[in-house]
Amino acid sequence: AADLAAYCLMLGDDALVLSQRVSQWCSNAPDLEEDIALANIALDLLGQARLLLARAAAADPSVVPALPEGSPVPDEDALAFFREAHAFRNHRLVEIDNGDFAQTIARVLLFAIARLAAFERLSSHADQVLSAIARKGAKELAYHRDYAGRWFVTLAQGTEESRRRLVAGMTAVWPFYPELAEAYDAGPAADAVLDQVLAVAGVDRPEVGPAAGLGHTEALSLLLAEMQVVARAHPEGRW
Amino acid sequence: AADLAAYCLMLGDDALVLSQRVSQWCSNAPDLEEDIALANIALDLLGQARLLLARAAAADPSVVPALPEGSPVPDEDALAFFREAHAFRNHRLVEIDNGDFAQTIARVLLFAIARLAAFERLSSHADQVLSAIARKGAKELAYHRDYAGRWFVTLAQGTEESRRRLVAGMTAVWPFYPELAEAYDAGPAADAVLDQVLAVAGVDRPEVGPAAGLGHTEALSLLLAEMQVVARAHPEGRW
Amino acid sequence: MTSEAVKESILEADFDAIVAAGDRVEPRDWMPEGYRKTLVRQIAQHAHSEIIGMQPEGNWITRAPSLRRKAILLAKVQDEAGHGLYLYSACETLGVSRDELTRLLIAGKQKYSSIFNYPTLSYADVGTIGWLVDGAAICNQVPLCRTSFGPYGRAMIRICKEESFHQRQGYELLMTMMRGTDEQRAMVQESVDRFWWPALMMFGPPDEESPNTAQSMAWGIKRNTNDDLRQRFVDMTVPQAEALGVTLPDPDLRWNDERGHHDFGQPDWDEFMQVVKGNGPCNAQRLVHRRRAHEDGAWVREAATAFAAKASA
Amino acid sequence: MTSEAVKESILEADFDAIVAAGDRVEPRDWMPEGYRKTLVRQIAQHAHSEIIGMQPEGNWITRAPSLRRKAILLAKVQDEAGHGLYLYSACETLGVSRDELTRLLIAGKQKYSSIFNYPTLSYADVGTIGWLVDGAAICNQVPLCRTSFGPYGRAMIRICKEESFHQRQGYELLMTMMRGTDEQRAMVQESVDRFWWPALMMFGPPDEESPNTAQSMAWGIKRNTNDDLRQRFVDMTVPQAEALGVTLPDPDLRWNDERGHHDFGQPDWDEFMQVVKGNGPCNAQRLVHRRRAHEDGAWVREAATAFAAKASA
Repeated sequence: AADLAAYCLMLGDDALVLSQRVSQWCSNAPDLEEDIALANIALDLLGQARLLLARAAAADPSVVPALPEGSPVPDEDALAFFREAHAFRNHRLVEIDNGDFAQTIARVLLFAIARLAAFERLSSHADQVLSAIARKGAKELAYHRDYAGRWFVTLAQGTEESRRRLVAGMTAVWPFYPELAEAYDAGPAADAVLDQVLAVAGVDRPEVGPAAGLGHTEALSLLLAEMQVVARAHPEGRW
Repeated sequence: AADLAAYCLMLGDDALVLSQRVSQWCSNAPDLEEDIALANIALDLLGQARLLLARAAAADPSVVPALPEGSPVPDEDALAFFREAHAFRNHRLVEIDNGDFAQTIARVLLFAIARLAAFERLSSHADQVLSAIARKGAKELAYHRDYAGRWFVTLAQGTEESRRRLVAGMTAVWPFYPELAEAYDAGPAADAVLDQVLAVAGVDRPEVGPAAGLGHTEALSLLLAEMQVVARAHPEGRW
Repeated sequence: MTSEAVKESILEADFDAIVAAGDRVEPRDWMPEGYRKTLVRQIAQHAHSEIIGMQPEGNWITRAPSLRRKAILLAKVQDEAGHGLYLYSACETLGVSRDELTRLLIAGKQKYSSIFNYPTLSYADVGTIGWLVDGAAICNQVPLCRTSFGPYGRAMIRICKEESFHQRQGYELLMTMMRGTDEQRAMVQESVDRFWWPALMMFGPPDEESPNTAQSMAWGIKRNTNDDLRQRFVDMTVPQAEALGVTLPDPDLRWNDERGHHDFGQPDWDEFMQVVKGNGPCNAQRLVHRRRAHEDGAWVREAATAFAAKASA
Repeated sequence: MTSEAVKESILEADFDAIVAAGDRVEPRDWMPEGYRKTLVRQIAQHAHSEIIGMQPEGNWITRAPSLRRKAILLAKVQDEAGHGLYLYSACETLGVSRDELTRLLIAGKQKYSSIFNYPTLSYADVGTIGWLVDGAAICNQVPLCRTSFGPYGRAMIRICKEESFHQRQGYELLMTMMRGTDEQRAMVQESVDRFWWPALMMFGPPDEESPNTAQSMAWGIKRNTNDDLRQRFVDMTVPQAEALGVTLPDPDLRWNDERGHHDFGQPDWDEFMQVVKGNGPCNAQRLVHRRRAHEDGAWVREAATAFAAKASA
């Protein structure tokens, strides 16, 4: 049960943190259609995060931070808003800054590809709750992958500037992909999907190695400072 | 005593918030010399803030937020880190985003001019503590005014782009100047100084009216979320 | 009369008949130039309001205090983008492109609702905007579902449905907060204090100072006067405030048995004029944000255009 | 021998004599080209380290948990900018401008200390960087106060004085936190766990893999080997860790009575090479930050130049 909780926490934190990043595009996207599409992705990931954090809390209540006696804060919120950065189990790929639209697209693409591989496998997981989350999530992730893949190709083949930015954005997120792919056990299927997108786009894999180290970047604690501020100011609040 | 406390709080909050903004330039300035100069200004303002917040707390202990029994947090920190945005008494001019270097220069110039007028008057205030703070601060503010004034003229007369940016930056901060000048009772002396800088720079007063409303902008609560996060996570911490 | 003028007068009679019958004018129908211009201005202003309106609420998405509220708020702001999209499309049927309208917005040459030039300062504002601002918008917009121009009327039907959903969500957030801690109740009251008067201003100046109302009503673009709608809003809102347990910040607010309506005080119309003129607390901030987002996205739009051109070549 | 070669050999003999006597070489003195190049590389790397080093600590200025600590941290990061300034000036006496060095830095063509490619993840890191990182830097730098090149040696004297002040401040922050809450003590330990090995790496690879050491020592640019300095640092730090009450994360660390020194384990030199090659946790972030700040400031520097030209015209 502790293993299941840790695994759900990892999957949930990845979704929560990337949802927070993608939601920062709200009212900032290049066009209204993109504003709406990015909000959809953020909403899907937020939905996955809520289910996964709740599953983690149910599987192992000891993962939930202690709150004042009688606090009305549900488990999903205790986990999201009352843990410090070092207790978050997400990967570095999802927490670094958005960068420009190209970098966001590259990140969403890599994330969706690796996570979809994991969710397809988890669709037959022994835990009924997790497998149901995975089946629902897989459909969402396929949409995210297709959306990001279309833009990946569009930017690669659009203008000189868009291609330059796409390559730069891909190079910026690439060092953080291997640890995610490994944690998700994304395997050769994910590699094949990625290679296909890269081939259509006419873009090579970046020539940068995986980022050394583990844990978090400096970006996470700043992201959490903003995300958690209202909840923490009112530990006994009802919302 | 309550009046004195409220006044010191207003002066202290202005210094604290502007110090926070100016310190955001650290490692981001256009050149090393500017990095150092802006850090100096931030340090001076931080020093003023600490003295003024301590004076406010001494004059009227009821302004200090309650902390857990036996908390080692000194009054200046209780005031800086444990008040919500709506309890801050600073003006809107100091809290809005930095913008570019030109906008920062315009804001520091306006702030230093108005505050120097106030501090020169307060140098003979009946409260010995406040008058000492004002005498010390006046020297610092004269330096800030001169520094910002020199850059104001340099940017106005430098290149087409620097002039365009300077005028845009001045226009962005100008609507928030009247409420500060009024609170500081800056008077015609401050106006004369400002007109002199504008004349040397060859720049007109912006043709935008004062911003309606009172209180705060959306920027303050975000600034505080970051500023207060560590202190609030450890209400009984020693630093 | 020239034959051109004869033709025009016949067309105008047809148009008047359609409007008088309460039927819809469609994009391909003939319409007077003044009608078209007024519509473009009104629909564009409405579309811009949806887009600029994303900012004050969007300001709290990253700080929503529960995951459930974050999802609700994100979906709501997304709906506003969708409303903007329908309304820009309605405007495009009148021959003005979204690009052109965006250019006019960021150049400060077209307006948006002044309410969005007030800042959001606490999470309670998310609830208050839903309750009061969306509430006022609905009062303004429900009659527009019967407006004479077809695409606008149909867009309004869809928008009003979603807006009233948003209004209920906003009210429910405030209701939940009022059942929370003392600090939360204080947050709600403080928020209502700030938004009450600006919400009343959303109906526009008093009728005697609203010179275009008569023509717009004759054309079926507008269906009620500003003061009528304002009264309707106050009468609707007072019992909701009581149920919530907040005080509306108007000492003159009381039931008038004789009129069968609430009497209430006047907003500060000088402040209103200042905000309309561009001197509100956030006018500059809102336009800078919109302009930056639009300019930052230019290379993406150009890439999409270039890619589409290559694909179709 | 040509007369040119004769002249050169006399100059070289003079230079060798100055270095051998422990005297200073000054910018106008003749010096071998290899000496000049090595110095430029070393001083530039040191200057860049000061500038890049502003980022990991600067990251916490806006979040310092007390106003006193905010002032201390801001002043410290400001000092680092000052150190960068002296060192770039020392480099300029060798004929390379600050602009050129900055260009090489942001193009990734000159190095800075790898320690700054590790992230700062809590406020305790501010203390740990002061204690361990500045501590290691001092061990490296104190001998450089006697380095053969005058401007570099004099800059180092001033810098070392300030660095040891920073080290004391860092240690004092950790000491204060250790007297605080359990969470604070855990923060300190977690921070020391992360920075211990990277701090040991600051002395460079083991002597047998450091091919340039011998020449640099002959030239008086370097005064001690990497392993000597590392040993000195460990011996100095162990009792400080005990006084603080933290555990250093090395199971092999123990006093060796025979050697009169501590034995200790080896850092992960593979990781070291990865970080040097550019694949550390923050290499890309640090360069992107520096490049952005430099490019964002270009218009300001151009304005200052244009203004100065007009003023002197």
